[in-house]
Amino acid sequence: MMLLLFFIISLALSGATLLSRNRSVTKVIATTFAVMLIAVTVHAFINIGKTELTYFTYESTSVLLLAVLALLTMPTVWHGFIYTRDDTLKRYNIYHSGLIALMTFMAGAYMANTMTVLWIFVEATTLAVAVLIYHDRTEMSLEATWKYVFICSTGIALAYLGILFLGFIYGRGDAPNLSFSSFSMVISNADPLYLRIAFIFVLVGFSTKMGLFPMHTVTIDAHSVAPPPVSALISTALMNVGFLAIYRVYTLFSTTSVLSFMNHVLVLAGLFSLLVSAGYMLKAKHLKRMLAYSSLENMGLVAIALGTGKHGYYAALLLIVLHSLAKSSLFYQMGQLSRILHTFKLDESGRYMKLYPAGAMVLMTGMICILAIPPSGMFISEFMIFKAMVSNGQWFVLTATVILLCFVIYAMSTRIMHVSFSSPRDGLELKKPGFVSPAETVSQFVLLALVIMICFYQPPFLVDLINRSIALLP
Amino acid sequence: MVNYLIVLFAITLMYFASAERLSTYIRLVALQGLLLCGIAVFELKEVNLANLLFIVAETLLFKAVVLPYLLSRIIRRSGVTKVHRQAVPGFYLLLFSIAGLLVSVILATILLNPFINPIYLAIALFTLFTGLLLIVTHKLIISHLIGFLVVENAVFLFSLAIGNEMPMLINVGILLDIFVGVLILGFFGLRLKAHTNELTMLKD
Amino acid sequence: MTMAGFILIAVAAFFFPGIILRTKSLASGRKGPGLFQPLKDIAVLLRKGSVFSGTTGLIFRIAPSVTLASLTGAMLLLPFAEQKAVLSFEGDFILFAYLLALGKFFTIIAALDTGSSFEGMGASREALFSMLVEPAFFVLLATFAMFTGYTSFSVIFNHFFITGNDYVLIYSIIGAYLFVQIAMVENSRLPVDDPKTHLELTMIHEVMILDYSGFDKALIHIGTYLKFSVYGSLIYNLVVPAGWNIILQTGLFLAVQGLFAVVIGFTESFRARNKMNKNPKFILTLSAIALIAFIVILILTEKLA
Amino acid sequence: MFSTIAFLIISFVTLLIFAVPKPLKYYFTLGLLVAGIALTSVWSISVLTGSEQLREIPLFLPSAGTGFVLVIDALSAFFILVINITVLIGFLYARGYLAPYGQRMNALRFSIHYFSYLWLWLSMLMVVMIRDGLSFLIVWEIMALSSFFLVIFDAEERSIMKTGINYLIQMHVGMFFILVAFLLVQDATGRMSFDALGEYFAGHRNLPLFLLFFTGFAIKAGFIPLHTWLPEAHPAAPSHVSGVMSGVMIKMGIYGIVRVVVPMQSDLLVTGILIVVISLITGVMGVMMAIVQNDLKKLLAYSSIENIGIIGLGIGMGVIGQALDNPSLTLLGFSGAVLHILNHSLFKSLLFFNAGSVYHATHTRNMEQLGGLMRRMPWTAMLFLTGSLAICGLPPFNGFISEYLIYMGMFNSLSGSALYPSILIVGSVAALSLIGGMAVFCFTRAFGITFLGEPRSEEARHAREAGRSMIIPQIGTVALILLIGLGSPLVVQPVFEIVNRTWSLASQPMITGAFASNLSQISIAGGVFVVTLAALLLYRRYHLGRRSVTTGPTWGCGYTAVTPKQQYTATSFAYNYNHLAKPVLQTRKEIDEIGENEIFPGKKRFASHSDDLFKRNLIDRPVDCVAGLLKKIAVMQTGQIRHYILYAFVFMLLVLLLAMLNIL
Repeated sequence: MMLLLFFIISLALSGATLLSRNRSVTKVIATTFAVMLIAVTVHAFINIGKTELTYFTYESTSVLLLAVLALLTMPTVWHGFIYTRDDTLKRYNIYHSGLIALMTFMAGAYMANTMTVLWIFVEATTLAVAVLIYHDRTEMSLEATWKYVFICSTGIALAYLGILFLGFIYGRGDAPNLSFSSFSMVISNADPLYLRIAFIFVLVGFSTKMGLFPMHTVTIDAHSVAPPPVSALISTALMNVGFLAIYRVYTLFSTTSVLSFMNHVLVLAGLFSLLVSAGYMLKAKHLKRMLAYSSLENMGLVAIALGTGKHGYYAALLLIVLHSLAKSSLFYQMGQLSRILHTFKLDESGRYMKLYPAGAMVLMTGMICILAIPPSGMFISEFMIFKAMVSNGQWFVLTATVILLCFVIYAMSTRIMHVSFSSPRDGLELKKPGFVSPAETVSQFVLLALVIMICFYQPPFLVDLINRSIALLP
Repeated sequence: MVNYLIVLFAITLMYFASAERLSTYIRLVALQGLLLCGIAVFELKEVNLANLLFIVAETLLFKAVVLPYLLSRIIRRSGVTKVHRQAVPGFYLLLFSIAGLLVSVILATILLNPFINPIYLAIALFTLFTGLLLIVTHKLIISHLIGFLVVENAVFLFSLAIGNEMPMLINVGILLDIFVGVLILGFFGLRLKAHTNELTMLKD
Repeated sequence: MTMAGFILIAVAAFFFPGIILRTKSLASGRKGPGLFQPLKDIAVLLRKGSVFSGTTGLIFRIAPSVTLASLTGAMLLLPFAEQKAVLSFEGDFILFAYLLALGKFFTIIAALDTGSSFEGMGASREALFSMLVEPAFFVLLATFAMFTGYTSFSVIFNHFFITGNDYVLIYSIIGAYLFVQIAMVENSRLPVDDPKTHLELTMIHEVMILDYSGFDKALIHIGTYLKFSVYGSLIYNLVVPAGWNIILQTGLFLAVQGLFAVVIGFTESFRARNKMNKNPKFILTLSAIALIAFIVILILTEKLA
Repeated sequence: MFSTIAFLIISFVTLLIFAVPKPLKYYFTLGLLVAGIALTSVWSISVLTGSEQLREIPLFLPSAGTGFVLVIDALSAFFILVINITVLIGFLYARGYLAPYGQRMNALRFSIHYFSYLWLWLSMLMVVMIRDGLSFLIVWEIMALSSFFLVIFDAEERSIMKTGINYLIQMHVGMFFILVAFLLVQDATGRMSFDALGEYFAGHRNLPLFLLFFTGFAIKAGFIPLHTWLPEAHPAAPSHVSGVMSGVMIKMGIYGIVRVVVPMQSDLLVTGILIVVISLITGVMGVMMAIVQNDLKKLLAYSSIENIGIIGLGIGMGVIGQALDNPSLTLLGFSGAVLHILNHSLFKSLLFFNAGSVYHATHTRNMEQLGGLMRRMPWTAMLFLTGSLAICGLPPFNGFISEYLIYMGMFNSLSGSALYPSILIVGSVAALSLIGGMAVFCFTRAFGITFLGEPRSEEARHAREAGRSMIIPQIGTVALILLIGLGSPLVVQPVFEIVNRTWSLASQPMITGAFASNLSQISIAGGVFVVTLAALLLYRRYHLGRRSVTTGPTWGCGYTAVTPKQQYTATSFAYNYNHLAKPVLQTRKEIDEIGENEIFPGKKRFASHSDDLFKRNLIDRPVDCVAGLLKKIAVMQTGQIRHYILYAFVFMLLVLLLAMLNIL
């Protein structure tokens, strides 16, 4: 019941923003939505495992990712206010209605317990994101939006084929709905070949959303134009949606004989992602694109973690959560950075430490967190991945991962440090920096603090959630 | 009966490979819409009437009329008629699609499954292949769009293959059409330069 | 009584340079100065005042005293006959070597203190050569330790002749030879360096003390003389069994020192100085010979059989 | 309980540094430092005095891993003391050193610097106290990170930033080695801790695991050829930091190696030989490269590598001693190493501090620009001289004692040991003596060129003595150096004790007893030397007082128009040597030749660099190659939709194919 209310109200709110006559109303609406989302999360957490509206279940993974989303809502909305301050009322409203819609759809996708419903919500997110990416109304943003929508829809079509193949594995007269629970009944006597094909389609299809190789390309292009708060969502919560879709199917199939196949494919995709991201980060000239590549790298790690199994499962989920926190805070910071330096181009930026110390601190702390250098919590999950690798004796994968990671670290740290300290290359002078209050970095520091805390202390409820969500896996 | 239609469908796919003019593409798309409609009618015996009507209406309306119309408007506006700017010469395209046909037939035989009509599977796979091929080998946005429509037809065919078991899947698949409609309206409303392939401002 | 060695070395040092001079002059058919000429020189220097370069500072002034002090320290470690040295303990020869090194350190930086290009040259050469000679000395000591199983001068030399093996002869000859050569290098005499050259460019030790005068120069001279007799006493301890009675020992000691001086004299009069860049090779050969000694010991101690 | 809370409070209060107003930051940090040092020193002394064998202080327990428990045994206690001494003196020195940066940098920069300094110190303390693997890795990495931020204090300089990042990466690589090693242990024993090593070693081959650990720790310690970060990072860092890094941080690598070596049970001989050989290479190459450096701090960095070699030699000898169960070699080897760790931390930090003072006064580290500083900054000069004498292992300073111990270990075991060990030992003796000789060469050059003669540049001519706040703390170091040098018995006995407890050797009273007497004799000799020297100098004073003392110009062989340019330079001092060492060092020369038809040659320049072979061939080349490869791979982001789809298409076909063929 609660859920139905939530969907109706939030869609209503999203519509209402379009009609609102002044910004403060919009602000109020957006804030109420955020509060409501948090409320829903709490509700979901309280009666975990319950099913509502037949198509939605408060399954532990959903709750986990929902919690992450809820954590990001407030800051996202707030940074959104700041970012769109100078826009016309119309665009201001469109932005926020799009944002609300996007969050609603993502929440829906998290909680969906049926493949098709999940798929529908994913499709819906694409539309919402398109609106947000196009916010700046420039040639570039148009291009990015077009690409994003086109590739995503292709991906979605492919994913749908995957779902259809899932459909094929039913004999006549089986349970006619595609909920995961009913799947798990019949999965055992399914033709492995079908499962394999289905998995490939789903993986490739949803890799657009998850930002994993091979369809990672669009998200990266999208990042270079999307408003920073939106990027923060795209490369965290939205990626989690993609991950969730793949993870569901993986969990579903993990009881069958195709497990090892899936693992291999995942590791393959993961290694490719690492490779590509490492290569591009060495070449990156645009700060936000670099961050996008680092998301690609992290998703690659997640895929590898899934593929390695054992502690890898725990690591994957932990990594997903922490990456969301760290990466989003970095992207929020991009908002302030663009207001100080008026550019994301590395060659034109620099001396951030002098111009905006608090921001530089965020950059560096965020860098340490995202690169999984202790005291970043991500180190724990990286550690677990290696643990799994060692106990599986996957020496090649381990070596490759380590080497690529080192290059990633090198590339990212050089760039971030350049922005923070050195002066712009080839004598480019910085434009007159605008004033930004240090207070804006508070939320980012909070998120990063959480990431660092995980390194030393993981709250039991988190551990419990993760353990429950990987309970089905072998 | 169904099989004839499907074969016909396959032939239209072949034409995609060899066609020269965009208008041909559009006609082909429309034709495919009609064919799919027919296939749906003859195939879906076990679904209830309302659902069937919905599906038929959708195919006729969207696939056969709305989308082709929109496309032709765009073409008229952008004023390009020929499918130039191919990355690969048409001849090789043809070869590719023939190879694709063979591959998909083989795949279909491998994937043989008592509940599924193998020819569906084969053609559907072939359709998918052609669609992707169109996207991959053409440079024009418009051709990409058409390629996508083909992919989507493939999806539709697939869903028809098990439509009797779970019509719900078809209905969901239909969402794609609407989605694309929105997409086209949305973007070519925004004066996206349909005739160009200059969408490379964003790259590394 | 334990001071005997100390005193004898000091005494021997007084005659040492004189004997060398005398031998050289006789060898070259001159009459030459009296035995005590070097001592007289020192006396003269002591009477004179001093001139210091304006560049030089504290280091330049304390260096000679440091060198002499370190030598005194080293002398205390040397045994005589059965007498244990004043300070004798396991590994005293390590201290011995490092004390000499300490002296050298100061000589070198003192030379650099003058800021003269010539003295820098000498300093660099001295540093290089003494760096190269270290291994030879230490390997030789290692062979002692290996052979006798002890690590202190006094004990080593007391146990030297216990094993009546004919390899011992070879070994002690090599040892003596090495000591002589090392002494030559350490005192920068021929063939490594010729104290009698008159061209600064070809000097090593002499050029380093160009700027010294008066008291400090006297100290430096005393230092060099002492160094000679120190090495002389090492050689003596090596070749003469410790068991014999003390009078005889004293005589022999002076005799050996004299002989050593004569040998030096003759070599200096009949041999030309090495080319400067030939020196490193020459010094490295010493280490090589030390290694041969080591192999001999391996045979002696039946490890290599 | 109290200890836990106190420690936690200290580590959390460090965060306040960001809130403290700029002028007070230094004192705030100092306060924390002193408090923490008092606390930890009490722990370590209580352990060392044997009032308790082992002290456990549990911090909080994270859900992953067995948690943060500080365990202090004799070894940790020793290291705690070493860390505390160096860190404290370094920070006292830092006040004067950082003063000029005051206006140039904003408060945050200082906060970061002090914060990192505190955390470098805390993490080092925790590194030597934590046994659990995961927690160890965490603090280990925190140590690397904080030192990274310390190194890049002067971050506007691109070169410094580059160096810092290079350092960070290499540390990370090292961490991965240790990580994998620990994971192997975990996999075999189910526990991941230094305590589990014994169990692992009992059941498996020892060498492979040791090699993994050794590689990881050797990168930190700077064993050749894994040293390449070291000579870059030390000059880049501010001097108090380089002092601490070179003084104690690289010793953490040694600590790790010791921790791993202690529980080893088989493969001891080969391990020992391995360590010895690597250490000898490290020592010799290190000092060889140190000699040719013209950058004062780079020279010191290389000499740190050399000293790591000496420490390693000691440890290796100890291990060999265990293998051949030769108690005296074991005891003396390990004790020499342990003592040399302390000694090196003292004199190397001293040297770095004074190099810093020189840089501070002249704004250059290039010895060719220096000279004649002795008269302008006498205190600094004397301190540097003390450091040089000590690092050359000359009596009566502390360096001699540790080298003496190692030498004695080797000499004592010569007669007893079989053929191959004795060959190895004699080789090591030769090498060690060579190292000693080269050290003398290196530091006569360093001291002589920098402080003596005439100034070679304007900066040097107008150098000012460093402030009192920079001099006074170092007096403490000198006092310690002399204490160890002259009062060695007092120090060596505890060291024996530590070694006996760490390796649980049955303490050999005969050896330790004998050594008490040996060392006291050495002290006497030192005393004699000092007294004689004093007497001589007094007499000299009296003597010269009664004669005419005049000053004139330096003797220039009749040439009177002498300029400082004609002095022997650092390069020319090493010329002969360079000639010998050419095959190993590869000194590059840049000369612009005089042209054919150049009747009146204009200005010409000559420059010679000697760059690090290992860096070029082991690090730069492979990395460049791989990076180039990666960049080549990265060509997918063409911005063209059809390509984007193509990747998916190809990937799917590929995987499908593999799936069909049942390869995946």
